[in-house]
Amino acid sequence: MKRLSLLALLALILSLALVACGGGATTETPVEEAVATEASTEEEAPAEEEAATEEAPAEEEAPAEEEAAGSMECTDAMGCVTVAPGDPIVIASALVISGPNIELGTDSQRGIEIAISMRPEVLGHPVELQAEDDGCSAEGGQAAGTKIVANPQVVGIIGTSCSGAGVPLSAIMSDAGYLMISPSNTSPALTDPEQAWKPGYFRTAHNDLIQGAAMATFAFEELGLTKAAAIHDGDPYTEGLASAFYDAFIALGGEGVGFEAEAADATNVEPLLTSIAAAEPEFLFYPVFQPLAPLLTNTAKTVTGLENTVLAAADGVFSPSFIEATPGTSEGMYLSGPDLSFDNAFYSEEFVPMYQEMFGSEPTNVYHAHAFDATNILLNAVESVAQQGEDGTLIIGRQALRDAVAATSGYEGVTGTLTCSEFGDCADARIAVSKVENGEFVPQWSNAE
Amino acid sequence: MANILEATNVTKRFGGLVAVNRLDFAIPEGGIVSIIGPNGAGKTTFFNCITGFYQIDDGDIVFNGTSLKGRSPDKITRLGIARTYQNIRLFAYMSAIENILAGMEPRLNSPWFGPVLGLPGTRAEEEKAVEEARQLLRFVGLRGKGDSLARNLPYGDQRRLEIARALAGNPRLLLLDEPTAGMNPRETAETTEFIRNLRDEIGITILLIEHDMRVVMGISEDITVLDYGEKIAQGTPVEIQGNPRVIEAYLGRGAAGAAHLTVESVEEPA
Amino acid sequence: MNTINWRRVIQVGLIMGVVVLIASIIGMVQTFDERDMIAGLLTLGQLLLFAPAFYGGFSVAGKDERRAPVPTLLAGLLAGALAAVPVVLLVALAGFWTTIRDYFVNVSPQLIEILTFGRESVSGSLLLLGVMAGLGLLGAAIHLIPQRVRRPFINATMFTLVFSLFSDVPLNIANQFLSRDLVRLVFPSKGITVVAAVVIFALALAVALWWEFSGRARRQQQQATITPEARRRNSLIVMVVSLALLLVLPRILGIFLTNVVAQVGTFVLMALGLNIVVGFAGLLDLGYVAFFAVGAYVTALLTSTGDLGLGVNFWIAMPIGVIAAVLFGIVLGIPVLRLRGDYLAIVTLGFGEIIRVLVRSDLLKPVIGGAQGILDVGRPNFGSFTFVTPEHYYYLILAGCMLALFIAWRLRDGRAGRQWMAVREDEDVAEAVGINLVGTKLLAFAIGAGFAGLAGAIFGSRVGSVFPNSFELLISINVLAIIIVGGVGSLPGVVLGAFVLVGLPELLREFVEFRLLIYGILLIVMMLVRPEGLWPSAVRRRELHAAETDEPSVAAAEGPLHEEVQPLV
Amino acid sequence: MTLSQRLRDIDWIDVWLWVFRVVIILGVVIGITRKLFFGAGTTYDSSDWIDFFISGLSQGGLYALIALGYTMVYGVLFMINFAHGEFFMSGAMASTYLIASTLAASGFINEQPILYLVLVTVAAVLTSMGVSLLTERIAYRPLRRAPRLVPLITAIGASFFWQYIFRGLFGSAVKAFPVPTILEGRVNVFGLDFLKVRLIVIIVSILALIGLYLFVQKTKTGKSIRAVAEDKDVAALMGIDVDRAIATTFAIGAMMAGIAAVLWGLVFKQVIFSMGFVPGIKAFTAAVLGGIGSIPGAALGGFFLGVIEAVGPPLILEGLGAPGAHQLKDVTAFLLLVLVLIFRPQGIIGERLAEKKA
Repeated sequence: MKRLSLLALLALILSLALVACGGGATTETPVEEAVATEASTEEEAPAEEEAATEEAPAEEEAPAEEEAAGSMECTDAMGCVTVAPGDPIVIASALVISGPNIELGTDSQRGIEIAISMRPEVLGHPVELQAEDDGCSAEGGQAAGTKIVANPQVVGIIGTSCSGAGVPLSAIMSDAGYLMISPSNTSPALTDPEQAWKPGYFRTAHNDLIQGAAMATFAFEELGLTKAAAIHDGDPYTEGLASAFYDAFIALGGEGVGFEAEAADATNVEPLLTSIAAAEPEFLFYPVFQPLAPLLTNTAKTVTGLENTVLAAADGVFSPSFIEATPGTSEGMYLSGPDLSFDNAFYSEEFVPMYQEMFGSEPTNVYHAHAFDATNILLNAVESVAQQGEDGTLIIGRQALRDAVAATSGYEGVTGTLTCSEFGDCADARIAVSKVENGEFVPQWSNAE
Repeated sequence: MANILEATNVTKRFGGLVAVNRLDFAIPEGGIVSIIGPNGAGKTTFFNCITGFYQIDDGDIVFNGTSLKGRSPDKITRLGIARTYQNIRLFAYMSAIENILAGMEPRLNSPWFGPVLGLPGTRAEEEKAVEEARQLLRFVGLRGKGDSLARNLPYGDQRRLEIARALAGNPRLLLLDEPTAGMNPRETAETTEFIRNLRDEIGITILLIEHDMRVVMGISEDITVLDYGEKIAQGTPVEIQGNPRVIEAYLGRGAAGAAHLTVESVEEPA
Repeated sequence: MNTINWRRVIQVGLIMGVVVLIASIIGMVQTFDERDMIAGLLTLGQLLLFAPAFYGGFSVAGKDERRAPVPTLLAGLLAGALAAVPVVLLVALAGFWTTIRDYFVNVSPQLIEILTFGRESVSGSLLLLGVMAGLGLLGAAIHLIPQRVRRPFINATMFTLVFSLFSDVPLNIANQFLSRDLVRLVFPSKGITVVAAVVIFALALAVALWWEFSGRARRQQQQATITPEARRRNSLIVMVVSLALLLVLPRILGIFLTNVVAQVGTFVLMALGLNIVVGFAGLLDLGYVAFFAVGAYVTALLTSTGDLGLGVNFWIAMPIGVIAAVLFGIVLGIPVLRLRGDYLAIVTLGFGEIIRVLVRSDLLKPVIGGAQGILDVGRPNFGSFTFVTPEHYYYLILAGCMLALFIAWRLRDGRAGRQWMAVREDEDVAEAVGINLVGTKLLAFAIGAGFAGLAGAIFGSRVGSVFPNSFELLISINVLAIIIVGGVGSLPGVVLGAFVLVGLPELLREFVEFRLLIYGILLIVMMLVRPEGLWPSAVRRRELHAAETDEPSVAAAEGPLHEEVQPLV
Repeated sequence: MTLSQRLRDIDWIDVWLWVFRVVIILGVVIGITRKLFFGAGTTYDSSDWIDFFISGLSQGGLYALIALGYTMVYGVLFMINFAHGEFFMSGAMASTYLIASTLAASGFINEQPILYLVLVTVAAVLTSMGVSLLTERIAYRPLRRAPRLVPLITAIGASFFWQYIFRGLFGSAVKAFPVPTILEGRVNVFGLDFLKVRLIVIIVSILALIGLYLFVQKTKTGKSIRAVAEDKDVAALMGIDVDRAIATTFAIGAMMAGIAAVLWGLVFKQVIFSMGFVPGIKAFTAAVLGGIGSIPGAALGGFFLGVIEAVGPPLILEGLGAPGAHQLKDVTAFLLLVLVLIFRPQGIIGERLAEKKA
């Protein structure tokens, strides 16, 4: 057995070497040509690009470009994607499609798939999705980003799911001249030019600052409560949102009586809640995930001093499984999240039925809609900037594509009317607060009203 | 002759059990001294106290003018005390030569990063050490077996290798814990001769724990008898053979008057 | 063997059946089914489903060369069929227990569809039964082929499967050199086409047969007569060639695979460090990630151009990060290194957890960013040339790995290595021969920490940001698994282990969900079957198989050493 | 003696350990003082402190029950059964998904609450025992003569194996553990206000601990386990079936873990596949705290750890001004473990481990 596997390994290495050498020998000329073309392209485009720009795209594009050279030229400062006749337009996704946050990513990916199935052809080319996993971590985002920019045919990226993965991915795609539209990154840092913002970064998800402020407004003005506390679990998302809420609540004139943290895998949260109860908050916001959120909800009901405190969480647990995990105890709780009671008929009459038909279930999260809009914005931009050859060849300038997305203004999507800011915040930031009543989410309030 | 090691009033307790009780003991420089006693008399415990493996509760042990109390085993070894074990404890999966090189530790001074930087001093020291280790192998009669794993050596060779490892650090005092245990009469005789040669040729002082009375009586210059952690007798082999307390300790009270301790009668299996 | 050992057939068949059932019921089959190996013919899920049946047939047929064909085949057939029985029962159960999914979440309609080849349940089940019985038969039939044909045949099959499973590798390489149309011909979207599979199989078979019939004998002869000088020269040539290959590797692999290799390299670096601690000195450290974190955080804080950072040049910050990790190792090591064996493991685990909690805590947020991490970590540069792409980092990591390999190799063969080995074998005796236990252990701990710190420093810069969730306990377990699977104490084993446990999952994202499950199985199976690892060190091999292989003296095996010495893993 | 000689004779390691001790003790003292006398952070009244204490005590009871498995296996085999936390998880998961949720859906839970609890407990105990025996048979028994770290590594492997097998079987979501309505709410005992479930946990865990202690001390099986713990070879010579005794040890540990699983469900009202890992490590910590190998030690260590985790953050960490104090409770727990192992490896009431064991 040992010898066998060793042999197999050896054979693999040998054949790889063969492929490499053989490949090298037969294609020597084209590669050289490609290098030559690359040089000339670079001359034409005296780029602000650093030395580190992608080489792969140039090598790949070169032969194709020659075919179409008769009719069109790529004049874009950052290079172009050339789609040969009959070839698909490739968009990539980098979402969390494994691990504990899988629901978040698959839901968004379904949004993309619905968008593609609704417009199967763009300018006569089919649209193809290259799905990658962002792992919901920095290194996952790094790996996914590298894999995507290794494919020069990708016109743009829908992703990432998690902000932590978005940071490295946005750097990679920005350096390589790509663009990304995230359906669910909410970290303020990503669109803050002082922090992690990179050219080419866009998102259709709302900024945490907005959701935090909306929840604060709801608690302070709508419910008329003046003493609030918040809990996070050390995750960047929950920490960001909890502190955005806390800061906004104090800014509105309320009193912050406790900003606490608990381990995400904590078990006995009673001491924490007892500590918080001692400060007598009227409103307790914990935008954390499962299993901590149900644990806090179940325990809070039994802690002396929290009987009358209003409990609230956020979109991290905005799903039926949260209610199942908190039978009875979540009754009367408030959950904030993107406003899904979109009052356009398209969403409820076409989109959701289509979702059910394609995937056999109700939407499992909220960001499918944002992914759907992101995909459409990207494809619209492709439509608007692509140069079309007589034979159907498309030349899509990367800088032009970024500019086109950045120019999005008043776009009527399912998540509302989208307009992109200078630093890529495109969301129509409508935040809704729902209340759990009889085991259902009942919309109560929206910051749009 | 000056004493190389002097123990005064040494006491070691384990919970309620007193393993070594107020023991006074001395070894003259260049001597061969033995400790005997029935099983559980505290002999090996006393060894462990000397080598620092146990911390003594009371009293003091002075080696060559330096108190050993509170020192860790490696420091004591570096002062010049080496030992072997009753049940051979070699580095089983290291080769014979590696075992000896490990035993040479007290004499090696090259820094750990030497090999990384390729320091000439380190290389010279290593080469010299390997050369000396081979000599030592020859000395104990293991020529050509340097590359076998210690665990694969025959029993007698393992015993010799353990002694070679102890000698590798150039100790002034060698503690041998039942060096002939498990040997046949011929091997025992050879080992006895070997131990005597060690003292005569290299001049190492030797402290011996032994059950085999032929060995003890044959080579010891001074014998101390322990029972229940206490010294019950001390003297030359002849004195010890006739001491009634010793006979009583070995054979029980009733036998004391009747028996005379002979070499054969106290031989027991290891 | 002319009669069937019914007991064994039933036992093996049912064990394989349970394996198949578990793989199905926990969702592995379904998830892996999305991975095409040979387009339209075989998915990874089906391989998972069928391999046990085949192996069952193979194993019940036994190793006896002279056997009657009929009982052999019958045994294989039966074992294969038995391997199908539990899943067939599952299909039947799912047929009338419609709410089964409320209990077992992965028994989905899709799974049933895969199990029944998309047919209705009765005919589908029968088909499944038939296919698996047939595979069992095939597995048994393998034994009937003459050995000289059998081996090349099995090798070629394995090669084809491996090639199609990891088709990303040849695909990315081909992308570097061949035109896209040609590449598409062989590799559709995932996996390879049937025609390509046949061609590859044929080629592999031809090579293997040629090797078997012409080459083997001659080569073995050559191997035997080769002189030591020639062997040394050969190994020198191998080293030079592989070094040259490593230098041009990014050109061959393309950016994606280069990034994968860089990721593997980060783990190689860490594993080399842990190998010194666990493999050389025998100290089980389960909190190793702490040093990785220290290296990453210190370097990130020094180089970051964000709010928290100081904007120091990477080349200055990196050594500081490494030194910080080393100091941290010493400070932690001093109190814990007096503990032995499993206590040390638990204390280091505790320290690892403390670090994990602290880096994300509000307590340290003002200093190290808490949950929001550190952004804009600085990149290394030479003058105006800045490291950006995976390729650049590949060379940085390669240099780091080479350095670490060199250090580990020289230390192992020097005085320090001997001290570690002695401490690992018997602490008491090591101390009694004059080795300073704490100092020796501390040295291993500190060097191991230094390697991890270096890995962390490069990691932070490569990813460009540092977040707390990159420093989970999982990393420690991952690195530990690498050195155990690769071979404890073995330097090439560590590299191989990293490729197997980090590189392969990177290529098979489908694995991610089952990664830890597979790690768990690997750890157990390795310890039971092959405790010395895939590529064991010479020392370790002789330790673990000393009793079976070399016996200069029979007495030695029964000697007092047998019970006394327990080499630590 | 010259100064340089004296300096050379100083054991720097001891110096560092003393510094370590002093820093920790100073931290604790300053924290408590600032909290109690200078009102740092939130002010708690006495009922809050009682709540902290009771909560910690009942959590400690759970730790103690799980810790028994560690301590018994360690006592017999000198191995850390890293997978023990997963035995606990398996009982909780299987009983919740397969039994409790069905009985709750049919309304049986409130018609026959006692019978419900019995059925769920039986299911949990049987699952835990099954998983534990399977692990022992496959991953530990063949390695009984192997170097000590080998079974530790298979134990880590087994831990991940079971965790992800159960995740595969039942999914990764949180599942509610149905609690009979009569157990909800509070009850007043001796003037102290208890949550009913907390009181039940404390009582049941103490009863189970006493029962187990008597079992091991008095029964024939218990005696054979103790004999095997003393010396396997001698026990075998005395006619004791060593394999059987060891398997029994595992089974008893798993039984306690199964009981703990149901109590856990009653208190926290939810189960998830990853629930075994952290309590497992904590319980092991508790076992070491009390003195591993000793049953009363495990009990004491469990209660002690539970209380420290609950009271420590508000009392000490808040006193020191640490923000997000409760987030750091794992740090308190593990620091305690480190301190105990460094300064008192025999645990609070444990016997000093013999040389061969340590």
